[in-house]
Amino acid sequence: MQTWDMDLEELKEEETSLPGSKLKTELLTVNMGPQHPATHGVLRVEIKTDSEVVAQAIPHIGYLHRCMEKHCEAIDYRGILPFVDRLDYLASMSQELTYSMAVEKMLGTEVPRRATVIRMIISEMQRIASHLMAFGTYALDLGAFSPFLYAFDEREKILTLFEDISGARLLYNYFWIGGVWNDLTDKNVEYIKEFLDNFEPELVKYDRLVSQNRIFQERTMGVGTLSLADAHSFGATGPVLRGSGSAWDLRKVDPYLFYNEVEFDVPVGEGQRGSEIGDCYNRYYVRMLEMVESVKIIRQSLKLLEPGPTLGKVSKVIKIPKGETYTRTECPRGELGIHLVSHGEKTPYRLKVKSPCFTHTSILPHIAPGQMIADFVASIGSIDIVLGEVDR
Amino acid sequence: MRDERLTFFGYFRNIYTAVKSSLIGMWITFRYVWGKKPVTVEYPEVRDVLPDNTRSRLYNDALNCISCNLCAISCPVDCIYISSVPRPKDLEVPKCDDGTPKRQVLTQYVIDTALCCYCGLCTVVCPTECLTHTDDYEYSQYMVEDMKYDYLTDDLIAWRDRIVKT
Amino acid sequence: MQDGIVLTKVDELLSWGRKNSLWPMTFGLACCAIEMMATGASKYDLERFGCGAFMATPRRADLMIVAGTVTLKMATRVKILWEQMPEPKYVISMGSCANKGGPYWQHGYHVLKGVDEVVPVDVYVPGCPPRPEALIEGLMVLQKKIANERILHEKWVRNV
Amino acid sequence: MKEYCMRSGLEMYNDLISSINSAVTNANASLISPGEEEVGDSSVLVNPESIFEVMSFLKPLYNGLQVISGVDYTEYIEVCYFLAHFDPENPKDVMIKTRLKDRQDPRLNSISSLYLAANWQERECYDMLGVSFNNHPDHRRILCPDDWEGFPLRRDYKVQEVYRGMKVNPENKMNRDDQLFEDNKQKGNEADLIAWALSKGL
Repeated sequence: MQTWDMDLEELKEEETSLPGSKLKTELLTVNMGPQHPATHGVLRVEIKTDSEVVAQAIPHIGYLHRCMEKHCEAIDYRGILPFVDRLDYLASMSQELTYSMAVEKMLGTEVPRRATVIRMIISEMQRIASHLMAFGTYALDLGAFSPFLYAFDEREKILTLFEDISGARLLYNYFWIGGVWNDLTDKNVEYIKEFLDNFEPELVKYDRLVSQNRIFQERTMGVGTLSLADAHSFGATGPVLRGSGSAWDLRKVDPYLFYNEVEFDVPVGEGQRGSEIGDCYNRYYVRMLEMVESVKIIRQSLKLLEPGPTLGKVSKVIKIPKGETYTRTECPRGELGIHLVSHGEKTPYRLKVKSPCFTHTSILPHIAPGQMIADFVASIGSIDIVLGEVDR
Repeated sequence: MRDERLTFFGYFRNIYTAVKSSLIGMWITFRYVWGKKPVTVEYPEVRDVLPDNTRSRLYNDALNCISCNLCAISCPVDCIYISSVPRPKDLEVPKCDDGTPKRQVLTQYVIDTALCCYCGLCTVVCPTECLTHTDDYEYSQYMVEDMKYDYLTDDLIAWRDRIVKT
Repeated sequence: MQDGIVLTKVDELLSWGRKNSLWPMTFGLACCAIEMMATGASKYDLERFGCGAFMATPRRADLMIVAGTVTLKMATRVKILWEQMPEPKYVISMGSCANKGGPYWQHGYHVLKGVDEVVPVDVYVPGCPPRPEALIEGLMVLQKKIANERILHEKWVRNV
Repeated sequence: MKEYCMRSGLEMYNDLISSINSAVTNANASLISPGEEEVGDSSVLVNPESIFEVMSFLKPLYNGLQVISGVDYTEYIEVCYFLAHFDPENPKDVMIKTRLKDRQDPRLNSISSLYLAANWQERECYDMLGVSFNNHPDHRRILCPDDWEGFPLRRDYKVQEVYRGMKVNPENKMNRDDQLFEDNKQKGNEADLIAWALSKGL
């Protein structure tokens, strides 16, 4: 992991050995964050720059360390759900899904079929909402303001649906252990269908507005390239790994819910439109293609909806027998894993969250050296981190 | 950033694509001037209709509370404080609206809304459905102490008539 | 200087101008920041209150919306940011976490229990996270407070 | 009994354990599987001294490190490594555990030269549980500030009272009065309290 240190030393040698130059140069340290419009929260990056080229970037995290894992050791299994919500606040439903699947796996609870289908629909809707947010803020980072407004416009429609079924706008507490809280009514199903019909032309619009935009392409193509071997070694998952050219998707590789009953493709970064494999454009473009796939999945799973109960049999006080598990699902930002250790009590003995954003933030020092500062902003945006999940 | 050898035609093609994509973007944005309905909710005058199960400010109808403590136990952030004493034996036991006898005398019911995380776990366990989420979200305060609501004070009991739909 | 009708009217004019051009700082901490962004986006449109110009630097901002959990590591930075803002400055504490520590008050060893430990807060907005309407309502409560302020009176009459 | 791995069951674990034991001396790899009345996943326990050798052996088989998790079981500290093979054609993963008896100064060899992900994961493990890693390139705290005292996820952790002049748990924010309400009031006269409550129709 010495890569950037070596880069720094090489750079210094190069500078001092310039022919005919007796000037001693020093690297300039620029502090980016914690309050910075382009760091997606409270990430602080200490950048050592040589003129405008980043020589070394050291991310400092922990500005949103909310001690979630410590809380989980003292709270009962149902009460943890609101805390799990607050990890990745842009994709709360997906986080809840992982946690409730982990607890159900330990308890051996069977989730009713209707609840599972609802979970699938809602988590794919959440994926669309999360990717819309990533799309909007990424365009905002690169200087385009109106995509942000369009993306929020569509996102609000999804939030309206979520509010209708769960009662809250952002942190839902909707996927309970054993099923879902409220049923999806016919009105909601109609709403989803109507939304999907309106959403597909919007995607074409985003494609013409941003993805095909020459300026956007110039800003992102060939920037922040991450090779496949490095992505594996970093443990990268989700759009970051797929942008580097691997078709690893947990929904295909290890299907949970009913992902084996629906048909969808795994979008992979293939250097579309003349970009390099693994650069910012590919990571961004994989997200855009995933939204198309999500629309496909939702359409198919709406057909799977059958009447039935939505909450399985779970005792009032949940006690998990001794044991431990590691459960992971494919969240919008990558694989979220939950390592749950139980000692047969009402509270978990230990709950460790493997957050994809934490892993992806550690990639930043690797891809930063040699970029312009403005390109570094593009790199942060393309990785799409949520600091609540990085720091937990 | 791409390594392209710039030819004479490439130079003009670059200019052409840049201008073209900007114009496409401008056209897409420009169409919003007509043909699209405004989405803005003019908040203080117009309000969104909130769904029935919306989760905003908590309200406890203290007259129907049987002091079972279930809400305080299920609260993940411990922001509900209840205390009660057993009802003296010489008094008759009153009943709630749904017929549950109130064996305890409620002496304190405080919710610190500055701590509440609005998860809804307390309302689903309530046996007499006296603790509910109302659809009132407008209660900003100047002092943080004002966010602690004692549901046994007279003004909050009077608030019941406005909140509880009969 | 005497307190008279002219001073009162000028004060009112100044307060009216100030309350309708509050410029907030782009300063998101956690979940509430997303709702703050949603408030600034098209559906709720904070610009209608003269409050939509999110400034990227504290030196141009009048209003700090503390949106999210303030941790101890962040608290010193929040204080520095607040000190950099020019007078008159206002702070809205948005959401449970900023009000009093929120869900993290009990075992949160690294969470500051309320942002009012480090900066003075004018308005506390409840919610976790507050709806965009609730934030707008908190803003209107703050505007009410500003409308009642009398800058010249404070400066020229009371302090003399 | 359920197995942790997605596709492969206990046979894979037994093969893996025997190959680890033959490749690395002193590894002492053994299987931990849930017994009766226990649930969950199986894992492989190895000797803490030979963790680097075991990981070097496993690196060609598993190309990615997912997470390093730690659990403090008061008698010993357990560090779990979750390895995965990110290959859509041949997905597999494994949980490797090691137990550190020394609570005062638990030490492990760093594997950050093998997996790039290990750098930050080991820093987090150090920050939360106080496990030090030898040969780590950047051995600092990661989530808590550098001048923080103690390791938060240990079972005997006591939070410090003041950090840089800020009280961690200020008295006026802790709602002590409300929590102690029962004791305070009931020590007084209960009859008055009941009369006050009854007058409100409770």
